[in-house]
Amino acid sequence: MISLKSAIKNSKAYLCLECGKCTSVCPVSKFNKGFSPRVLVNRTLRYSENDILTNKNIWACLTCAMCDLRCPADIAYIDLTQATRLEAQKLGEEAICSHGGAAQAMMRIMTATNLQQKRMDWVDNDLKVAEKGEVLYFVGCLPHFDILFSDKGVHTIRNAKSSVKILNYLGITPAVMPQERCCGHDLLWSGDMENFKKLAEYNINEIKKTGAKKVVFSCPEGYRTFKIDYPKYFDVDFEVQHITELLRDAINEGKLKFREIDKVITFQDPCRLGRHLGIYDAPRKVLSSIQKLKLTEMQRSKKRAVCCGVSAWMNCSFYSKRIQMLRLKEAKETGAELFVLSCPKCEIHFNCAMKEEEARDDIKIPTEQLVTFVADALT
Amino acid sequence: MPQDDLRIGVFVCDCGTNIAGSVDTDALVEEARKMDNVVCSIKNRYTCAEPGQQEIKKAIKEHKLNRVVVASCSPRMHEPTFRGCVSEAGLNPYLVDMANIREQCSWVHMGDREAATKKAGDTIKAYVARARYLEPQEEKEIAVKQSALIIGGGVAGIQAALDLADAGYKVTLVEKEPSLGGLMAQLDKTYPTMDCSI
Amino acid sequence: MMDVGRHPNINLLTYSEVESISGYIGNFHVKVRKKARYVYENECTACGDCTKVCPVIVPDEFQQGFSSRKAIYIAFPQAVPSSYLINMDNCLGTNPIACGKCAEKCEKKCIDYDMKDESVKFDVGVVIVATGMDVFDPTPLDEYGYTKYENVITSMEFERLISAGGPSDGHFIRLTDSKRPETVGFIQCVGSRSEKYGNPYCSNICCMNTIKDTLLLKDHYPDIEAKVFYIDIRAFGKGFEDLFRRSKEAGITYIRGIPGEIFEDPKTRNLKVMVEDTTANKIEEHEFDMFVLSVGVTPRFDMPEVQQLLTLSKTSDGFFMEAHPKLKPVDAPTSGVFFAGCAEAPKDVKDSVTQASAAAARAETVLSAGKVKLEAITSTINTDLCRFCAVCAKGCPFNAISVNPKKKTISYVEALCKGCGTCSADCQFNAITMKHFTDEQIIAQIDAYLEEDPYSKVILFTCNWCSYAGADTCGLARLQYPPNQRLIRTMCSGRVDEKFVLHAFKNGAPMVVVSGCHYADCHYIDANRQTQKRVEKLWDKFERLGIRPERLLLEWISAAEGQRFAKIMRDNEELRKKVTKKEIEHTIKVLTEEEEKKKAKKK
Amino acid sequence: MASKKSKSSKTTGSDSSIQDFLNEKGVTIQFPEICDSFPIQEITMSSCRVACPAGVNIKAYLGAITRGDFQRALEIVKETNPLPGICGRVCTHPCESECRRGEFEDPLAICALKRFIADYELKNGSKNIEPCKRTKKENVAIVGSGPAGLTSANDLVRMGYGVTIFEELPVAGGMLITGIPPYRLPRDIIQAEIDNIVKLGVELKTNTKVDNIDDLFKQGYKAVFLAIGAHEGLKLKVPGEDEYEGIVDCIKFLRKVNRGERDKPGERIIVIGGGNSAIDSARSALRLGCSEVYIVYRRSRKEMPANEDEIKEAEAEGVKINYLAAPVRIIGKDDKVTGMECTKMKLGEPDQSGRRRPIPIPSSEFVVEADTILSAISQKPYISCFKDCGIKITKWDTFEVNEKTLMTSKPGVFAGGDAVTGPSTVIDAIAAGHRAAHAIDRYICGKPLEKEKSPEIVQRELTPDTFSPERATRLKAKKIPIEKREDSFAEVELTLNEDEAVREAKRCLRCGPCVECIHCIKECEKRMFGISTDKGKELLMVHGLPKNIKLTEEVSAMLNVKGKVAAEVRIEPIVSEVSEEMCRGCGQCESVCNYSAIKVEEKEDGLRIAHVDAAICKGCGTCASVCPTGASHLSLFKSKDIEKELEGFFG
Amino acid sequence: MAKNFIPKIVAFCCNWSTAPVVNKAVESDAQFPPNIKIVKLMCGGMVTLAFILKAFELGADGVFVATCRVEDCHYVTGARRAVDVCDNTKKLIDMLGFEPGRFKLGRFSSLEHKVFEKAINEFIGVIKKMGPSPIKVQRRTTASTSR
Repeated sequence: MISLKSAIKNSKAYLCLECGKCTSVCPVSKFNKGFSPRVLVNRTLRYSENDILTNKNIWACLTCAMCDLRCPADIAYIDLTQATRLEAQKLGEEAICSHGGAAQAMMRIMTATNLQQKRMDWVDNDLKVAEKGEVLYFVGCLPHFDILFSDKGVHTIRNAKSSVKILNYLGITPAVMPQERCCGHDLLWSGDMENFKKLAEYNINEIKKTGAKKVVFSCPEGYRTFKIDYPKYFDVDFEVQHITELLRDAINEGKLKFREIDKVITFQDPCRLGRHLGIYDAPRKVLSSIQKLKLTEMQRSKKRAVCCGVSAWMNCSFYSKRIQMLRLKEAKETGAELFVLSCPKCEIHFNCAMKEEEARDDIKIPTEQLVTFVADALT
Repeated sequence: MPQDDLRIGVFVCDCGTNIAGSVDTDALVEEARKMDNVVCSIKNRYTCAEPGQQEIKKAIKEHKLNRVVVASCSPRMHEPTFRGCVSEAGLNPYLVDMANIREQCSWVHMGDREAATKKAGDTIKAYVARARYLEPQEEKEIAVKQSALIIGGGVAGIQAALDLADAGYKVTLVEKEPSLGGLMAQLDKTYPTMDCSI
Repeated sequence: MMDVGRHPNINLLTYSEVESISGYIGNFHVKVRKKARYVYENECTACGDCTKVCPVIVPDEFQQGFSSRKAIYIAFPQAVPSSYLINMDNCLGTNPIACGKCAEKCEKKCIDYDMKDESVKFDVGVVIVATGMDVFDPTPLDEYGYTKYENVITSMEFERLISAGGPSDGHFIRLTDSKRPETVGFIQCVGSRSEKYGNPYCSNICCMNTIKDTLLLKDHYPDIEAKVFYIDIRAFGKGFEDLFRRSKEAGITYIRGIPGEIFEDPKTRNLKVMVEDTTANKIEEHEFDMFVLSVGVTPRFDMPEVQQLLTLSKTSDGFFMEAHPKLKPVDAPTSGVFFAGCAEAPKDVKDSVTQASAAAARAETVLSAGKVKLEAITSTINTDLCRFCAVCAKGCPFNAISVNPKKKTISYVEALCKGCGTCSADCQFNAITMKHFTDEQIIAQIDAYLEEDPYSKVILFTCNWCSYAGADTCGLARLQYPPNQRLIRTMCSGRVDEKFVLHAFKNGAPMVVVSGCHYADCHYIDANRQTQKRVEKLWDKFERLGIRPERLLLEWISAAEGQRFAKIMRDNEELRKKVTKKEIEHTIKVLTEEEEKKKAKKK
Repeated sequence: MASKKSKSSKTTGSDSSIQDFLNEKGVTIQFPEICDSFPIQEITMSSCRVACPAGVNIKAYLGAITRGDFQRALEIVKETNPLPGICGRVCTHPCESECRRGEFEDPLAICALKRFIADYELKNGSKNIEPCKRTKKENVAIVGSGPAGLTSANDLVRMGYGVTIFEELPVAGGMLITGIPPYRLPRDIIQAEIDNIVKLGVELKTNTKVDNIDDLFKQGYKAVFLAIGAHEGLKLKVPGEDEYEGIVDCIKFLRKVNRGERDKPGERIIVIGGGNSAIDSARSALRLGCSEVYIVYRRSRKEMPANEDEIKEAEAEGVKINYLAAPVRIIGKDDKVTGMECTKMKLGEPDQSGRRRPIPIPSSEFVVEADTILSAISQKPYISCFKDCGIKITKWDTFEVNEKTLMTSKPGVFAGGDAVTGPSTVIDAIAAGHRAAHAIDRYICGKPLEKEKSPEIVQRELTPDTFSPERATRLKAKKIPIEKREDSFAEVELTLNEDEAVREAKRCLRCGPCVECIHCIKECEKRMFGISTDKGKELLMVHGLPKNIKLTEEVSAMLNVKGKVAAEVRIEPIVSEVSEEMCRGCGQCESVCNYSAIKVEEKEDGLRIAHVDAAICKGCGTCASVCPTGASHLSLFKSKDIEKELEGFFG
Repeated sequence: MAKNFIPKIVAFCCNWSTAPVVNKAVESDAQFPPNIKIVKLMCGGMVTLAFILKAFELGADGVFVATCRVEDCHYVTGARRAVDVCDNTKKLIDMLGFEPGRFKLGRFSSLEHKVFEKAINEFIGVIKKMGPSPIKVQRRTTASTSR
């Protein structure tokens, strides 16, 4: 398979020194002693393609990029993982999908172009959205997750509402697409290139129709996918921006006014926004501009932040739980009253873990999404 | 423009069988003889050996050669030899050139004598053509100041300075820091002897 | 060190910097700025009275900042020259004299606040560059928390902490509580062998340095526990393996695996790491009182200045490039300049000394000869034809040519010329002639080759040092290839003028190959980059003219790559066979027309 | 799919057909819960079972004994051997010589265990035995009530035939009664077992001699099984044999003794022969008060066909055995035997039976004095009356039969046991009974008579899988002391007690495949079974109760996929399973389980993980449906399987 | 198209009541509609959102979930759970753009094979009117390669 070879070349996996730094910082390896990114890289290099492609551990990686960060040889491990999964999928290998694969099935259903979705119910009367416009708000899977995870106490659709509220506050009436599709992030990372491409192509065409020049995201995964993955395969002729970046710019221009909030909070850097895209300061800038709000950092923050334990609805496991517990403890230890998150999946995963361990106080901390928090703070 | 009274001598080398084994050297000699300005074409068993060199010297005198082309091995090997040889015969050393018909011909086309001979012939022709434009060159000489500058006063600078100074040369050692010693002075002990660094 | 200070033949200029060097081998003109010490070097007796009264306290650089010194100080007790100096940046100032306590105290009255920097000029025949190296600063590697966690130190700091002359009088202590640590961890390859942080190369000395450090620890405190985290232990020198064995015998644990991150326990200030023992595929947790980062070495920060002074070049690792890595490892590409010590590559003390002696010996060969012969293969410039475009000057790897286009002057120092011929190839006006490899000579060769049956021949330009040698290597190994190649030797591939290539094509060559050294191997520093540019330009031109660019090949072949040479020859014979006669005729036509157009334009 | 079944395929679903089918397809069954056996590698039976001529499922009943389920053990034995009490005493137990434990220490006391369970039944009273349902109108006549006859009667009556046994003597049992002395085989045991068979509905006509087979057919019997045994002693064929009195056929002797006559035959007795009859005769003679008993046997002890134990017992009781000696001439005086001249023998090359052929040593004659000579060299059936019925007779005066089907040259007439083979063992006779019954059934139903070939022992090596490192000595049954045996015909060997039996049964290495009991299918009412291939990958299977399991269609549907003809198939219960690696201990499964079969338990690190109690789980699969990670899944209903099913549908 | 349209239906059936019902229906009546995939589950409580979505993803024109009557559930609460799951599913497939009638939950006892047959036929009738699933058309060309 040429593509695995080229993936080795592109990721520079052949430079591996076998120092094991990747494994020692890997959150999965910390709990799952059988998982070692180093071993996987070297199996990729040394043994037959079949050996690596049928290895179950290629699905266990969270692609949180902690290893990428620490690798002295600068190997793009997560890129290699992505490529490996794409190849493995061709052999019929698959990850163990969480929730029985419901999320993946949903995404694949969305590849059908002639679906007439009804996903705009959340747009309340006091929110202004348009069909066309210069700025487009990409909602992502929020309405679907809202149905799937309401029982966890996570109402993801509030993110969409808050995002639009913020945009309206700034005088922007964003375009929202009623036939928007999933960005394909999860399919891409679980090795389904074909359906990913279908979704991507559909979305890009739809966005073109709206005439948008800028697409705003509240979801870090969608943002990463549009920013890094789409351009690899398609021409993307619009600007993409995460809402925290937009907020930061607005704050710098003095356009946002917040009420005082006397609270101590801590903030989770999602892998996609943080290590994948290097955005650490924008959300902090936004939070720090709310008066009296005190942001305490966790022991590991910014580029050292620990992942929420699951990615792409795959391989949620014994180990995911332990990673989540670890992170929640760290958040709790800061003494913060509120755990501010900026990825809907982080919220789902952390709340899931808290709900499961209801008896334990050492991990219990209320969570809120950055956008909803900020939207509430607007005056 | 090449000078008018060109007298070129071509010396084809058999190199034992190294060249003659896969190249028809007799034919080469004949071919070379027919080239313009070539006044003598001679074959030797080993041109680089003393008899071969004598042959060249003799031919230079006899035929009043003013250019010499040796068709033998790589100039990387014997150019200095033949430069010495022709200068002993009173010719400027830059008036000799070498056509490589061994490393780049006989040895690499061992199965095709005809093609190898053709290539060798071409090579001689090219180098004869080149020889027409060879000019005598003078190598310039410059006096050397009997002193040295050493930049850096670490362990290497110190050692080099002492060596040169002991040999009797004047040395200036320039060190940026207030003291000699460099990095090494900061080390406690050094391996492999585990002794004091200063 | 003392010997240097005393030696009658050595003029020692400390606290000084070379400002400029001009000239060439045998005749370098040097200008040195001697910075003011504010203390008369030769009169100071190093009694130390001045220091006692100095009110300014600053961190001591020599002790890695672990202790302090005054504004007037001596670098370290054994310093040469044994003289104090004032660091004016620290000193409270002289105008108006705010302090002046030291001058009052100095009995010999050798302190002079008005001292000025001095400029010294002299000529030398040779230059030895022994500028040394720097130590990698691990602060950017946030995973190790250097500077964040006090108990994480570098190997240089370790040296001071264990040294009897160090800030702790030789007591190895933890910085947070001044207690003697019971467990010490060492992390190897900090700043070395990394594409991301520090440098990609192996720093050569750190493995042995750590082994030495562990032995020092065990010597001082036999009960101390130390673990070394490594990727490879490179103990290749004489006696090194023995030392490594001794270290293991002394009970040091060597773990193959590098910790990803260091965490500090805020209470105990102990340091915890996770590490994958890669030999056992096990993830382990370790806790230490102290961590030593075995930092790598880097080229000295001020290398660019020296590089400019002497027109030197650097290899990709940032150290100075030698004339030839194997055959002339001590010589710089600039004649009369030699390397000693870590300026050329990371080295330990022994290798530095060895190279220093070698450099001295190399220098002596120049000095003792008394005169140098310059190779006759150099360029000559016909100033009448020169249009002062300065293309040649930009291309010259040795700065032998300088042009002032405004003033319309060109100056050329033949002694600096090494004879690569790039200038000649660059010159559009035939103003520069490369002696012994003139345009006429090369064109004559092309003509001779293509006189008969040109369609079957491939013209091959090979540089003397790599590709021609590669062809020889191929012959030595009797590797066979098709007999259709016709070789033309130039000193450097940079000599290959565009017009040579065009000439060959115009005369019916189906293919032309230009080959030279690999980038880093170029005998003339970087002249082959010019080759690349020229070939690329030709490709563009061919594209424009409808000639298949594939017919012009550019290949980098080193002297050792005989096998590769043969393969390339076989491959390009395949390519040649695909070039049709019609195609060649078309090329000839197009090129002839093009040339005529040009001529017409000129007129 | 399921809706497109062909009606023609087998739907009987009876145990044997399932097993037959599975065997045919190379499919084996594992049921870990009940028999904790090894995964099945090949289709083999354990070596003991293969060795047993009757094919008793030894491992299965040993397994039942270890669980203390003696009733079940008895049932297993009786499936193939209707005479466990008898066999438990007098069987030559070839099974024990094949026992794999015997390869490194003493083999299991299989025979003693069989006796134990039979005696257990006697002691605790057998279950009420109901007569078998008569399902077939045909009647079968069996001539002779020895083990062969009884076995075939037992089998046939269970098949639903009417069966009549004709016995010449007043008591049933044949050679069991007449040949084997009561100290080895108490009469009440024989009676009890015969009674059990009779209770099944067999008609037993004693004191009825059958002379004419055609009469039987006329009476309406559809088939006849001649199991008349071999009751006529062979002649010694040495000079003097007919001259003197005191030369007795041991069969006659034993019959008399076993009938209860206690006349001493003489003082010094010579028994000629090395079989069990010889030993029995010798030991009986001792018990009758004979002062000296010699056995003369022409080969060495190694070749002696009698049971090793019997020989030992005989020697212990005082029987003297002359090996490598053969009679040459009977010596007598006044018409009375006074002794016998013998010649010494040496062993030559092995003969057809594998025993080394004895060769006389010239001029080595010697004389043994005796007043009675018991000849126990061999017997043949009384066959004269059948000679004119159109049945072919061999030159050894036995019935000529088809080896596989046991049918004689006369259609509908079968023969087996000693009457065919010459004197042999009880267990061989039982085996012949089975074969005959099987053949008769097929004969009456009009099916071809051939029977499958008997399985061969495939695995003979001790593999690590089957080797139990714990050594355990074989338990020896207690015996009555030697001094009490004189003049007593009471049984010598005593039964094992329950603890001993369990302990001994536990020595079984459980080699070979599973117990093949299919107990799982029969017993399990709570759960259903599915069959899956090794890793559950190539799905097959059956969701339904065992009775409508319709194994054949489903399995064959599966087996015909992609040339997978000999797939390994297991029967597994449908229960939930939790993958420890995947479980995050969320507890959702616990909250939905109506049976508390799944519980979340705390691990060392304080976090939790779900655990299924397979014994409680009913396999509803609700836990799997709520599991967010996919850790919990229902065996045979994994999401992946269902997805595959769907994908298959949409093609 | 519409006239020849035979809908592809997936029916998730509980093993205890509806699977025997199906069996009986199949055996008793040759008229049982073709193109129905009966997926046997041990209990209605085993039905998940994922199975249903998967069926739609693969191109099902309709999905039918058949369980016991709530009070008859062999496993006490399975049938009731199925109701909850199906409620959630309805919301989601509605959002995804499937007509509500494409998904149906039915409850049967083990004797009601006639009722079941009727229900299924009615369901098929509804779907026939609706036409093929919106994703079916393009699925046909791509499904085989995507998985």
